[in-house]
Amino acid sequence: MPTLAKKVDLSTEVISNELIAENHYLLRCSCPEIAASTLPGQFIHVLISQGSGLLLRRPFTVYTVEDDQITMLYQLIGEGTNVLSGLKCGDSIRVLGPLGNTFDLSVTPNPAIIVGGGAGIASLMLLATALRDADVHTLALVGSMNQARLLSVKDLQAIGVDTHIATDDGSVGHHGFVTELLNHTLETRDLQNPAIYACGPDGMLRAVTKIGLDSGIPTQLAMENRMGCALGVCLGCVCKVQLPEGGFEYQRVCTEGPVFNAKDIVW
Amino acid sequence: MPTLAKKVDLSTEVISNELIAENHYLLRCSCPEIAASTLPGQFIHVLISQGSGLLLRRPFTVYTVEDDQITMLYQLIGEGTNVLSGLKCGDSIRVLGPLGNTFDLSVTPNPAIIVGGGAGIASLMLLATALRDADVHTLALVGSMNQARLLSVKDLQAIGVDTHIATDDGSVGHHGFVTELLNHTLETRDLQNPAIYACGPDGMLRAVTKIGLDSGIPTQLAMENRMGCALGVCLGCVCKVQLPEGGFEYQRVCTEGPVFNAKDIVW
Amino acid sequence: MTSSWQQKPMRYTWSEDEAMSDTHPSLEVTVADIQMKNPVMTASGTFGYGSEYVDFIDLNQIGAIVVKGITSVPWVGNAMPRIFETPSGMLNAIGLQNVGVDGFIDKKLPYLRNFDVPVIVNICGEQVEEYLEVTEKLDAADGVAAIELNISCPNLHCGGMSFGVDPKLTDELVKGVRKKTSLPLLVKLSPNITDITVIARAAEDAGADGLSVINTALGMAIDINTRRPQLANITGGLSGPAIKPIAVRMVWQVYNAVSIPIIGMGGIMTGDDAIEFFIAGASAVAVGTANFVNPRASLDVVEGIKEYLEQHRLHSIAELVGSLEIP
Amino acid sequence: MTSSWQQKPMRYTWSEDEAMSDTHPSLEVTVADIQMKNPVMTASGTFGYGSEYVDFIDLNQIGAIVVKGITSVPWVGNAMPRIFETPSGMLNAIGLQNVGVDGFIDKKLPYLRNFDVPVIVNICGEQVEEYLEVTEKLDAADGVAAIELNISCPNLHCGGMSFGVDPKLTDELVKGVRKKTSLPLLVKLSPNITDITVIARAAEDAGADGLSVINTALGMAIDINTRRPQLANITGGLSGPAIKPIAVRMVWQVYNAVSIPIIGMGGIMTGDDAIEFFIAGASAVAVGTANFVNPRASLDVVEGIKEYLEQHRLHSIAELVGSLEIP
Ligand SMILES: Cc1cc2nc3c(=O)[nH]c(=O)nc-3n(C[C@H](O)[C@H](O)[C@H](O)COP(=O)(O)OP(=O)(O)OC[C@H]3O[C@@H](n4cnc5c(N)ncnc54)[C@H](O)[C@@H]3O)c2cc1C
Ligand SMILES: Cc1cc2nc3c(=O)[nH]c(=O)nc-3n(C[C@H](O)[C@H](O)[C@H](O)COP(=O)(O)OP(=O)(O)OC[C@H]3O[C@@H](n4cnc5c(N)ncnc54)[C@H](O)[C@@H]3O)c2cc1C
Ligand SMILES: Cc1cc2nc3c(=O)[nH]c(=O)nc-3n(C[C@H](O)[C@H](O)[C@H](O)COP(=O)(O)O)c2cc1C
Ligand SMILES: Cc1cc2nc3c(=O)[nH]c(=O)nc-3n(C[C@H](O)[C@H](O)[C@H](O)COP(=O)(O)O)c2cc1C
Ligand code: FES
Ligand code: FES
Repeated sequence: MPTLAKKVDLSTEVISNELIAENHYLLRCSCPEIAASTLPGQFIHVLISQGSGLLLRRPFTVYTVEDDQITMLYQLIGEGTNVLSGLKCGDSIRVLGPLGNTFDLSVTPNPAIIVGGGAGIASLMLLATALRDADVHTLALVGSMNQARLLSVKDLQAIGVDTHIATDDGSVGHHGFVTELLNHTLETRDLQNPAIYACGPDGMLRAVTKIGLDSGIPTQLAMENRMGCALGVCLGCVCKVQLPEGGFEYQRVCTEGPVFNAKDIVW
Repeated sequence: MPTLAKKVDLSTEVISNELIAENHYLLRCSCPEIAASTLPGQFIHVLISQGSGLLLRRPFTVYTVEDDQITMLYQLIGEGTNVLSGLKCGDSIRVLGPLGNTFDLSVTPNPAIIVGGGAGIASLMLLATALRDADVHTLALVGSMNQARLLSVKDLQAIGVDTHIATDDGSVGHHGFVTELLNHTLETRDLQNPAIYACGPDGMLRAVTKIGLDSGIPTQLAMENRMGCALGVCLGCVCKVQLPEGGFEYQRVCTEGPVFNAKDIVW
Repeated sequence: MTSSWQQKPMRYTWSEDEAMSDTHPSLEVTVADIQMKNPVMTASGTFGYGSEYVDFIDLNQIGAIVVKGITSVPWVGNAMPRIFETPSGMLNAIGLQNVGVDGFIDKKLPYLRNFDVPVIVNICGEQVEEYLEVTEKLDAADGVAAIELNISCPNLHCGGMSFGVDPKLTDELVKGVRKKTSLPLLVKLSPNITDITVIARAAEDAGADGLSVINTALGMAIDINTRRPQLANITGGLSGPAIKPIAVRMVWQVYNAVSIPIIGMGGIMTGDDAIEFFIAGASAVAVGTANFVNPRASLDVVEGIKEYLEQHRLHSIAELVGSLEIP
Repeated sequence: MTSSWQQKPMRYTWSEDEAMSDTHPSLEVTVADIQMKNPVMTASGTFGYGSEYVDFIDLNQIGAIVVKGITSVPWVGNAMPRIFETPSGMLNAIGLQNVGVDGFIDKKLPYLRNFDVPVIVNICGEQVEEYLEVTEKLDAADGVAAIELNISCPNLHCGGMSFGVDPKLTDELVKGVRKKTSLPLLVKLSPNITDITVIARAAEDAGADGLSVINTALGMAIDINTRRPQLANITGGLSGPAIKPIAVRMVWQVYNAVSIPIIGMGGIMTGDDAIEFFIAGASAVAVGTANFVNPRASLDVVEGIKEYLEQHRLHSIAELVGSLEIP
């Protein structure tokens, strides 16, 4: 596991903040320190508006890194992301990061199968880029509600990732769940040393976990949970993790995660 | 006393919001219903940012009315006016008004003496305009901390009001309090039927009251107090008013005021 | 918005009614024998005597109007300053400035009788006798739908809150008032207490028909430049969204402790907030501080509740009340 | 910022000291025998064991570090979800997940000994015996400056808060712990109580050296779509600016009731907030939820206090403590 960089908390200006798909925005800002050291799967904790009734920060994975800039791709969920979506170029935000662990790439997969549901794909883009850089053969399975909400397909294709689509309404790609695409891929292709990397809604992650466990394929999940500090102190963000010696403990998504081994998660 | 117009609460967009003197801004927005019916001294209750930790609205006098538009002239005081000062053209605010009573002009003064301290002059501008429209001879005495914070002098002169200045530091006009200017005016001029209309910090209003009472000149004050509803229900904004039959009661600045007869106020 | 209540012909049988309400949920509720077109009241002290809001809303569309606290004689109220804004909340120490029960009956009630909306009168006093006197007069007056006994005002030096934190005093007061009137009797509880269920049960046992939960939480703020309290009364009552989590918790606790209906309040700004209170156990809600921010708040809450019921295909508020699911 | 404490030569006489502090106010305080460079602590449960914040601040510059609540054996904590944001506040029901006293002494304390900052250990339990056991072990350990007795955790089913609302249990517990240690003993009070001064006096009489005021207020929130509580524990503790007015009020009440020092907390985000607590009667403050919003919050509060003292030409915190002026 790579050593993690020093965390910073800095005030920066929004460079752009655009609607890129129905209900989804891409925000770009300049954060040299964070851009320089973020590992795939790591996230930032964003203070959207100081002194407002919204007290806590909001966590988002770093979507891409370009020179001094980082982007985050986010879905409109509630008040926080709503306020965020109203920010314009020049507005300031505070960004804390890079936070959390990264994917375990100690055994080189072949192929790496990236499975993203909804905005979950945002947490896997830096991983896809890293895999491309390491010349790892990578497949991406991208699920979304419909064509209008489809995310990241062009970005993935642009870096040469073999990308497949599933939509709930069949408006593009496979009509059905992205996990069906995953099953189909595992059944129809001859895969040597596959590994799965997934992020998305809980239901999807549980299904992916089952597929991974049943087929014996190493599976890593980027987990989400409500966060207070994102620094490991409030113990608010935990998920239930099985211990090798039996029993379980609550581990912090912000510190021991967000990436967990699927076989360890107790749902 | 003119009958008061129906109150409205409407969402509108900021047309402009400019720094017009050190620490002071002029905000312009379109509010046809309010523009059509606001009387001198009346105010609006402004919801600055919905869903923020700032719960309550903020009261400001209508500074000028031009066709469908109204302006307000405000001083930076705390969080509310700070957020307000950051609003740009196109940002939305909610405006409730017109609120409160108006000045009593049932006896035509000659001259009308307007005394404004700091941002208090903002509450007297519509009055000055109404007096000009009624061909009432009007003097304005404008006090401020220094030249950089001087407000409204040009606006008053533009409508032909004979305007005199006092600054705390003597950077322009009389070096001292605006109440000294008032005393000076009363002592040196031969005034037939003068009346005083004042708005400003409490200390100034008390001094003006004393001058008015001592010299027997009818004096009206535009009062301020923290406001909850601005509609007369919370009883949060009261000031202490002497009753003709003896004793006192707490009257609402938002409803019985903001304009009170100086001789009735119990300080 | 006109409520579905006004449009519903009386001849409909239950099953037709059910079928219809798939698209038009009924907002009508009867709480503590108070019949309301919808479950949204205005909270005492935040809606004056109704007339102040007629430029903005049709009073007939509100579930019930709860008027400012009334005492036996007119009260002058506390000195200024009386209010102060805090994060997502406000402190108030009005000190129950009011026209007194006679003034209310003579000057305020006649206006309210013009409307087809239940008028609930919040009453307060320093002594049991004062409460009884006010109750007798209101009982005899025309146009009072119910009495809300304020045993929880944090801004009175004696009386007020002291009743609301002592089960014996609560018992004595509620029993006394109960004897003086056959009007529905609501008792308004204080959050400034270790165990609110003790007072809730005392009020229920003494004959209350419903409970209003909660009054304001006792708070304080200081001007750091003058080192003086921000309120002349030193302390005041905290209201607004800041206290909503405390209010929801207390409604839930009281719901599990009594069987009379609860009117939930504390920080309700939207229909969604109200829904939280219903699920926690409230049969109706009251909108308070929100009226200051948005004069249409009470009707916006009604509208929001209706939308929620439609979206979730619910037929009535009753299906929500106390429906908290504990996994 | 290095505090003036570090620069002040010891030979200065009082008058020289006074003259000097006109420009350099002293932030140094000694509260309940705990010597601190400044009056700003971190609130228990919001600063972990210190190490988590070293990327952002120099721990040596904090007044004191209060660590997460420790119990006799490791606790696994509550199920998820454990936190929820509310207007200007947050609810938490962590359930005291912690490594246990042995784990703390072995794994956490050695790291903290590297710093020149008082470490205060917050302890909790379900039975008096557990508190005693933890106290004995901490008393024997190296590097503990004081013990903070948490008798107010709202997230424990037995123990915890039940001590904090019963003066007899408080007396028994504090006396028991008092016998087991000569370390300064702080008792942390619950706001979920009718009269906080009763418990404050009980703790003082039983031998507490100081009081931490307040822990979180019991609250609740509901997901209106699933109709489930937003916290697995159903209720949780409300913290943040929303509760500041309640906290300031309680500090003021306790200040008027006891003569031991008070550590004020509840919603402190800035130096100005801290000043409010000093004026109300706190001798020191703790910064809690603010750490989550701004990892430098505790030092920003120190800086803000210093600026205020300078602006108001005050020489020390002592001049502020309990200086509320009632006109
Ligand atoms: C490590 C991590 C990485 C994430 N990366 C992304 C990303 O790249 N793109 C993206 O669209 N979303 C991402 N999320 C989810 C994102 O944080 C939430 O959608 C967002 O916080 C919602 O805030 P809100 O105020 O709009 O919603 P509200 O529902 O109003 O928020 C209420 C509270 O719940 C929390 N919350 C709500 N949904 C979630 C969630 N799914 N996960 C964590 N907290 C939540 C909020 O932070 C807030 O504290 C990530 C979450 C985590 C934990
Ligand atoms: C009828 C009326 C008319 C006014 N007209 C003007 C005007 O034309 N121009 C102008 O600059 N100011 C005017 N004021 C004062 C203005 O309302 C305050 O300066 C403003 O509310 C400060 O808000 P804040 O959030 O910046 O200050 P903060 O001090 O942070 O506000 C905290 C609370 O105190 C209240 N408050 C603070 N100062 C005052 C004050 N002087 N009067 C009333 N409430 C106050 C705020 O509304 C808020 O509720 C008027 C006030 C009243 C009552
Ligand atoms: C300015 C003000 C005045 C109030 N006056 C009364 C009152 O006279 N009687 C009473 O029982 N409650 C009174 N209350 C309490 C409210 O009715 C309500 O219980 C409380 O404010 C919580 O609801 P909210 O958060 O929606 O405002 C008052 C509240 C405010 C803000
Ligand atoms: C996530 C979280 C965990 C907490 N854990 C503890 C604890 O273990 N022991 C304790 O005494 N108080 C605990 N508290 C309470 C705080 O120490 C503090 O008293 C309270 O949060 C009020 O301060 P604040 O508003 O500044 O956060 C916790 C608070 C939070 C938010
Ligand atoms: S968010 Fe606080 S421990 Fe993870
Ligand atoms: S502000 Fe509410 S009565 Fe005047």
